[in-house]
Amino acid sequence: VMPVAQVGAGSFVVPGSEAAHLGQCVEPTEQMRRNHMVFIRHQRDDTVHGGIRGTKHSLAGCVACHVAYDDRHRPIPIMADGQFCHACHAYTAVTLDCFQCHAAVPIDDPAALARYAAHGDHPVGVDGYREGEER
Amino acid sequence: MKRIIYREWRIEPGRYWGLLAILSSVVAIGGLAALYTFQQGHWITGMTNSVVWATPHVFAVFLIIAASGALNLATIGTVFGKGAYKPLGRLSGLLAVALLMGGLLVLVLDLGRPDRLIVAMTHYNFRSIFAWNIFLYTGFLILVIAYLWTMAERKGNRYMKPVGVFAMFWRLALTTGTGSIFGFLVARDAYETAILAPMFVIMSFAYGLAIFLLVLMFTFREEGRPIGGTIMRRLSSLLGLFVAAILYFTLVYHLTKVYGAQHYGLVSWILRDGGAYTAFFWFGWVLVGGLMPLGILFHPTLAGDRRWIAAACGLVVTGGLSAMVVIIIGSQAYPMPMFPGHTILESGFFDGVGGAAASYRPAVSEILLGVGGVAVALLITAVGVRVLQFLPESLADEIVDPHVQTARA
Amino acid sequence: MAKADFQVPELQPYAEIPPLQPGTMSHSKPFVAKQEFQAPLGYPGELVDGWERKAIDKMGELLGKYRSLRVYLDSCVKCGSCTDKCHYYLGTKDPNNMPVGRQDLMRKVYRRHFTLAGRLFPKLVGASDFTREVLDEWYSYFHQCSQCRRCSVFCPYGIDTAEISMAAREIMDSIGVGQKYCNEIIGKVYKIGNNLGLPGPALKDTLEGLEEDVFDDTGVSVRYPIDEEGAEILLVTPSADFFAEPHVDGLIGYGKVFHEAGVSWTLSSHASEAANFGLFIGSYDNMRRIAQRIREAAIQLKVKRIVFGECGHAWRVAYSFLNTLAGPWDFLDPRYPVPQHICEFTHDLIRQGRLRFDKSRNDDMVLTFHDSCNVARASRMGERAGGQFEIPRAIIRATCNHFFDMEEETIRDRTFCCGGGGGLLTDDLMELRVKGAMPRIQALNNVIKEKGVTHMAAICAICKSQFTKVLPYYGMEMDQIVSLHQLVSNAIILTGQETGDEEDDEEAEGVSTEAA
Amino acid sequence: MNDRDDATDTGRRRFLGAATGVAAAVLAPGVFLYTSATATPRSEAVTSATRWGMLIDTAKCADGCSACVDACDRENGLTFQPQPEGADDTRWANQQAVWIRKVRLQDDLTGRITNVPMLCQHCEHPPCVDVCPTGASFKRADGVVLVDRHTCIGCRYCMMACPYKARSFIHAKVEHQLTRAPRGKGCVESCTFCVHRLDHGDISTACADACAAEGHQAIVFGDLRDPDSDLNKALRAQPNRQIREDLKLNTGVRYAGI
Amino acid sequence: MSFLSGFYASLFYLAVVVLILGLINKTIQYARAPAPLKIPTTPAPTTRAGVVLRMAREVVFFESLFKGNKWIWIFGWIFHFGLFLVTLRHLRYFLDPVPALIAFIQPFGIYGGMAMVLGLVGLWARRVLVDRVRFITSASDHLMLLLLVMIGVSGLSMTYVVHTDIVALKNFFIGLYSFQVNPLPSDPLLLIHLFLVALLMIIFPYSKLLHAPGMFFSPSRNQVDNPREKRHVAPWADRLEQREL
Ligand code: HEC
Ligand code: HEC
Ligand code: HEC
Ligand code: HEM
Ligand code: HEM
Ligand code: SF4
Ligand code: SF4
Ligand code: SF4
Ligand code: SF4
Ligand code: SF4
Ligand code: SF4
Repeated sequence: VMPVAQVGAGSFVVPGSEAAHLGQCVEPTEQMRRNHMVFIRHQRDDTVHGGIRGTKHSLAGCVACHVAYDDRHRPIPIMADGQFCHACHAYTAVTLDCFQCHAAVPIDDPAALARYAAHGDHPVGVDGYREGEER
Repeated sequence: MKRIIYREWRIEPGRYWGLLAILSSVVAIGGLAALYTFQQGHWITGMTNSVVWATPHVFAVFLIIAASGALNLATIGTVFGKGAYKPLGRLSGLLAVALLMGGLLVLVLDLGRPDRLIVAMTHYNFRSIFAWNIFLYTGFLILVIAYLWTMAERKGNRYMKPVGVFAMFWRLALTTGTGSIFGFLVARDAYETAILAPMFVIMSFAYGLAIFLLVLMFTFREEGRPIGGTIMRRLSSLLGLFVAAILYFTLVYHLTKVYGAQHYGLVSWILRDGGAYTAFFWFGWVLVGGLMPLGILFHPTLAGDRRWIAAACGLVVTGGLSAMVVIIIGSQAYPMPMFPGHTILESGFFDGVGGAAASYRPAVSEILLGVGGVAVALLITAVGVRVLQFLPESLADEIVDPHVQTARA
Repeated sequence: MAKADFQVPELQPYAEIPPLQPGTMSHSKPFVAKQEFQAPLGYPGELVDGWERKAIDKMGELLGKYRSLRVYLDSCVKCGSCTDKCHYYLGTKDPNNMPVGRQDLMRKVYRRHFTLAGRLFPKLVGASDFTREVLDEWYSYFHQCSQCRRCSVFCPYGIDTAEISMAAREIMDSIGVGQKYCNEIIGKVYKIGNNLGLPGPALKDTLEGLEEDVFDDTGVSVRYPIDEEGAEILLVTPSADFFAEPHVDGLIGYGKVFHEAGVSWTLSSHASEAANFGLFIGSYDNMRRIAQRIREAAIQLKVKRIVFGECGHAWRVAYSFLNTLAGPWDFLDPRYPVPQHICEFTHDLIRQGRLRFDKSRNDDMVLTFHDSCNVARASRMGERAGGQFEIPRAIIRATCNHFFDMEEETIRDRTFCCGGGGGLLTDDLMELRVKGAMPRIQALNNVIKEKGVTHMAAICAICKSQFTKVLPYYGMEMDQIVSLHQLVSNAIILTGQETGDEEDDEEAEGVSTEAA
Repeated sequence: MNDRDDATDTGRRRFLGAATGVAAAVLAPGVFLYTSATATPRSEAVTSATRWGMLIDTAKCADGCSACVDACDRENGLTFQPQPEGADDTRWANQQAVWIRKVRLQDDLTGRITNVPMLCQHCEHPPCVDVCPTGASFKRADGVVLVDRHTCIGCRYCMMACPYKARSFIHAKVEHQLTRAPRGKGCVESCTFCVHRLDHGDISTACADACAAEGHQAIVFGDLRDPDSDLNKALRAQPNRQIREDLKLNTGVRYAGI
Repeated sequence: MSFLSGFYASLFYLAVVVLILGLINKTIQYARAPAPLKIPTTPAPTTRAGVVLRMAREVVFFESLFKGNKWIWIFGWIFHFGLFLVTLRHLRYFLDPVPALIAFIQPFGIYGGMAMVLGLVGLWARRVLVDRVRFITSASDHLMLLLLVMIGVSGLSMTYVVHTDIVALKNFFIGLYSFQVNPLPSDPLLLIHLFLVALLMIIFPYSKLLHAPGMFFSPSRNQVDNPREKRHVAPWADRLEQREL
């Protein structure tokens, strides 16, 4: 249950995420609150059909910036309980199926990878990811 | 002209609700099966990347073409002005709607993402036969409902003929369209042929009529309404005619495959080497769905016995499902002709190594879903005849045939 | 064809919903009751001073007494479902005869005086004061409702216009504007015991005459007793049954059935009337007073069961209200429902195979059946819902070879009223009665044309009287309406009666299996 | 909700466990290329000025090699789909997604053996696109045939229509995804010509790179419209054909040596 | 607290009080008025359970209306069913946490909204086109339809055209439970929507919308058809009897 009084603009941004250090989302926060689904849907069609990979409204971009990290700098899936997307979406009962397909952590996002590399405790890449799996 | 009186189906509440309860539970079980598949994914079914349409599609396609065929009787009555068939028009329309709904529901619930139904309704690719079929189906529903309205509402009576003619063409387009779903699949030997469309049309006549007759006889018997011998004879010989036509088309189909397209492989596979599919063809499609009903319907004594007629209808339905199994599943199981003149030794993707057919075994959930669709159709019919006036009060000879004297002789 | 100084509607092969013609029936009013007819019922003899206030007060009182009135006046959403359901609207095209139009005559006054919206914004919600014009409208149109409840079948909230016209009549009575026909008749019941004012000795005479006729006819002496103390069954039947055609043929039939059943029965001169006109004027008190007479007769004659003869609204009051108005009936035989309908009685015997019929005796008729509205929509027969439709039909099928129903939309609970119910069976409303009968007669006409029907059976004294009078306006014969028990009477084979031929036995066998 | 989080958690643990000791150097090549200074993500829509295509020289395709298949699996995360508990092994094998496969053929007359890697042929007139009811199957202006999995309803009509059996239906839940290749249950998918690479300016595919890395060089990828591309050079150099040429689909993938 | 938030907060407090007190008042009035006689429209169920079933069919399927007029039924039913779905969807603004069932049903509410408006338009058309219905229609009937259409259209515009800040909105309403006025997003559509809704709540107990509770009290529908078996006497009628004895 949400502590009612505290919920102002920007208050869903999770501490520890990149966003937490920044003052502005890709659009004004008021706009993002109302229209983020429009932006990403628009971006989606541009990307899938036109091959445009501008990152401004990309879902991968959202994840990369808004994802939170645990104490070992490991990303916490953005749709996990209480995390950025989930917090609002549970509050407003909007189910998202995006993360059935999309990575909820920035696994192979280059910027994120670079950052993990800097911390030295990152899983490093796709090959590492694959090993534990069996076909 | 004497008017035909229609009355709501008024069997005892106990029996009626019992019937509804049975149908609803079958529907519910089918629904649960669909939910389970949706939640788990299709791995729990027998379907694979080689056999992608299977048992649910057998039921769905069968129901859809039967729907179109069920409307046949209404058309004969209004468009061709055969008075004797007029009283059957309303039930014929209702069944058409009900069967179509049942079939579509199965089709939709078998989608990988049934939750995106709205996408299907808002995004159309007009080059796709399938998308056209969505229009054909919804159009069909609307048309038949309009048609029913013209039959039931006196203000609409005068539009009955034009709407009926339109509905008839639409219906033919619908079956042709359904047939073309397969007919345009150049990829597969079994399908790519123009004869599939007319064959589907004639099949639809037979299956629709068989189901119609079963429903008619059941509802009339339960409530003690009379069906005269004349109409019974006409309908059953009509059924016989359609069944014979199916057999004829089956023959032509295989001949075109052999002579026209030179697909010896496919033909000999279905006729001889196809294992279960060969059995479905000879035993189900030809014997049970063709020769046996023909034997009954043109038999000098059996043809007069209602129980035998009902049995013949049942056989036609069974045969129809078998035909669908052969057409839909069999043709996918048979390997794709990717490399003519070569034998596949190995493949990372079941390409028919050594010419082997893909295997498929239906899962219970698929069958439950299909049967659920049938139950939906029957449920709609049962509710329809109860709340609205679909069934003529009597089909006794003197009512149906205007030349016979009225009751008060 | 009977002469009329108004236009008799033309019968159509199909039912049409006519376009509105406002005001076509505003002139129709029954005679107003004078002092002499008002007083015995406890109503003022003429319009009282300050009637507007008094009427509103009365309305308030009724709103507190009848949940139906309160809920119905609030709930209507003007959906229009009922608008084409009233036979008076269909026959007269007057929008005030649409059920909701009729209700609105009262609703506008209700809204003005009893709702916030009506007090604040009368125009907006169509509210109005109770003016002289409104009172005139009330008198006119609340006497164009036969209280048949057809509208309530189709209303999503079951709003029953009959309840509203009853309340309106009660309000009007209370301010001295009563209707002569009903109030005079109620007065007669109080004074003499029945609507027609037939005194006891006259009844006795008639019944003796009947016994002779039946004996002449059949060679069996069937009894038609009256005021016999200690009989098992008290038969309460509408007084028309004592002499008028075709009613009396029904009474003959009841007697034959009782005879065959071997039970003792009696009529009562104190309660020689089944009909209860208190219902029509919406007066609980008067209805109760009339009903009490039956209790008194039952106690006095020491009977064990009460059976009602063929009458529609009488059966409504008997079935639905008698227990409330004159109960409890703990002194009667608890094995039987109180009261029973004669059809239930006959049907039970048929089911048990205790009656034998020669159906061919009714072969000169092809029958259809008119479901009387009060039986169809306000009461029941037998144990199961809908028995009121099945039981009479079962009796007809058991006694006749040729039977066809009219169109489905015009029978069973959707039946059309004969046009004469609800206290309108008076000659001063002839135009209304003829026009209001149109839908029913139209449906009848269609089965006549298509199925060769010759006669229509009914189980209501008002229907029978109304049709006898009205059929000729439509070019039909008055004797095309028959009593249901007339058919029973024709076909029944009395024990000891000379039978015509050997087939009879076989026929009777067939019948009992069919009815079972 | 909980199930899913648990699953994700275990996934992450495995992911971390496998990580230790692996150096940054083994990062998949494509990943690095994204960020390389020359390649910028595309900011304008693709046009028909290019048409991507491929030549596969079956003569060079080695027996026993599966590098291209493995590379594709890895590039697109096809391995992140664990076999559901209780699934029948053989059937599951046929229910799993395969974007590229090797088919070993024997000529009925000569007995010659050929290895044919099969993938989506990126047809110019793709039957899969024609039949798709929602338009989810589509051909990009640059000739890449894709499934827009946001509008795919999983009807599988495209699979019925594809003459090359190039498509797979996702029969079960996908446990993990890569950011560059989202995929999930209930949709149909097939080879994308590694479109994420193309859009980031990296003109390569994982399979071609892998084949080259193995030293076989059986796969050449490139622009069919560019007369100077390696692809066109290779096409000119060698007789080549399309599989099922009779259907006149004008495939983007050509084969030499069959 | 901004003026706007304060105004809407007071408006909704008022509306809720009027709605609830008004409905309680009416319900008591209906419940206390006795039904002295048995007047179910027959054929009627002979048992209590049967009556519950009959009522359920009336409420869920509008059975009588179906018998009466198919067009009104179709539009009326579409409207009410749409309204029902919309109501379920709207619960997400007022409940925290949102029950799983509501979360599941919630997306269908959008289609419910469209259905609702469609149904209303159909109903309105008949008020204009059918002479009988035009005759019985008063200004208030039109206004009621107008009100509901406007609520629906403003809502749909928020869903499709100009989105609003749902989180802040929900905060506003949740805050009202504990008498705390949180800022309400000041999008014009939302303000219109909410104002009209408050108006609807206020007139509900004073208008024909009483058909909703009225339906359950209608004696011709809710009575058991058993007068012969069970004596039914209203208190005031009973007093009449006592007086006589
Ligand atoms: C550059 C980093 C960055 C990226 C990329 C980004 N955001 Fe943000 N986002 C922010 C910051 C910073 C805030 C907080 C602004 C504030 O405090 O008002 C924010 C706020 C938001 C909010 C409002 C949260 C609240 O509590 O009111 C939403 C919704 C949101 N972002 C969604 C998205 C979506 C969807 C995307 C992908 C299209 C996205 N963001 C991409 C940085 C980012
Ligand atoms: C069934 C799988 C699936 C689902 C569910 C899904 N997507 Fe996608 N999405 C994809 C695929 C596949 C791509 C294409 C990626 C590529 O081509 O690189 C994609 C690409 C995108 C892109 C462009 C790439 C990026 O990162 O910006 C956006 C934006 C996007 N999806 C948004 C969404 C949103 C929002 C939802 C949920 C409402 C969603 N997707 C649900 C499969 C899916
Ligand atoms: C400030 C709260 C908030 C945050 C944070 C947030 N959302 Fe939303 N989102 C909403 C609301 C509210 C809606 C629904 C609006 C409605 O019901 O019309 C929504 C709707 C959506 C939709 C459309 C869903 C549909 O089915 O129509 C998508 C897609 C979406 N959000 C994606 C995201 C993603 C991805 C993130 C995380 C990166 C995110 N949102 C974070 C509040 C939020
Ligand atoms: C138990 C719940 C309810 C039932 C059973 C019910 C039933 C009905 C029925 C049968 C009608 C007549 C048919 C029609 O015109 O549509 C009707 C009309 C109407 N109902 Fe309801 N209703 C219910 C609740 C509501 C509620 C909660 C509202 C308002 C928010 C509402 C608003 C209306 C309106 C405005 C009309 C009149 C339509 C017109 O003017 O044409 N109803 N209702
Ligand atoms: C206090 C009560 C209400 C609040 C706070 C409220 C709020 C909202 C909001 C925020 C939306 C936009 C939904 C979105 O953008 O996804 C909406 C839509 C809508 N509202 Fe309301 N509303 C209320 C009452 C009502 C009522 C009583 C009705 C009907 C009579 C109604 C009918 C609609 C409709 C039809 C829609 C569009 C469909 C939808 O998105 O659900 N609302 N409402
Ligand atoms: S009760 Fe009968 S007469 Fe009276 S308004 Fe209703 S339908 Fe008409
Ligand atoms: S059917 Fe009922 S609610 Fe509709 S207008 Fe008539 S009385 Fe009013
Ligand atoms: S990587 Fe090259 S050689 Fe190896 S299988 Fe693939 S195409 Fe053949
Ligand atoms: S190979 Fe198959 S999937 Fe690929 S484009 Fe051609 S038809 Fe479509
Ligand atoms: S499965 Fe998806 S991509 Fe294939 S035809 Fe159906 S909707 Fe189109
Ligand atoms: S081009 Fe990319 S997606 Fe296609 S098969 Fe090769 S690696 Fe897989």
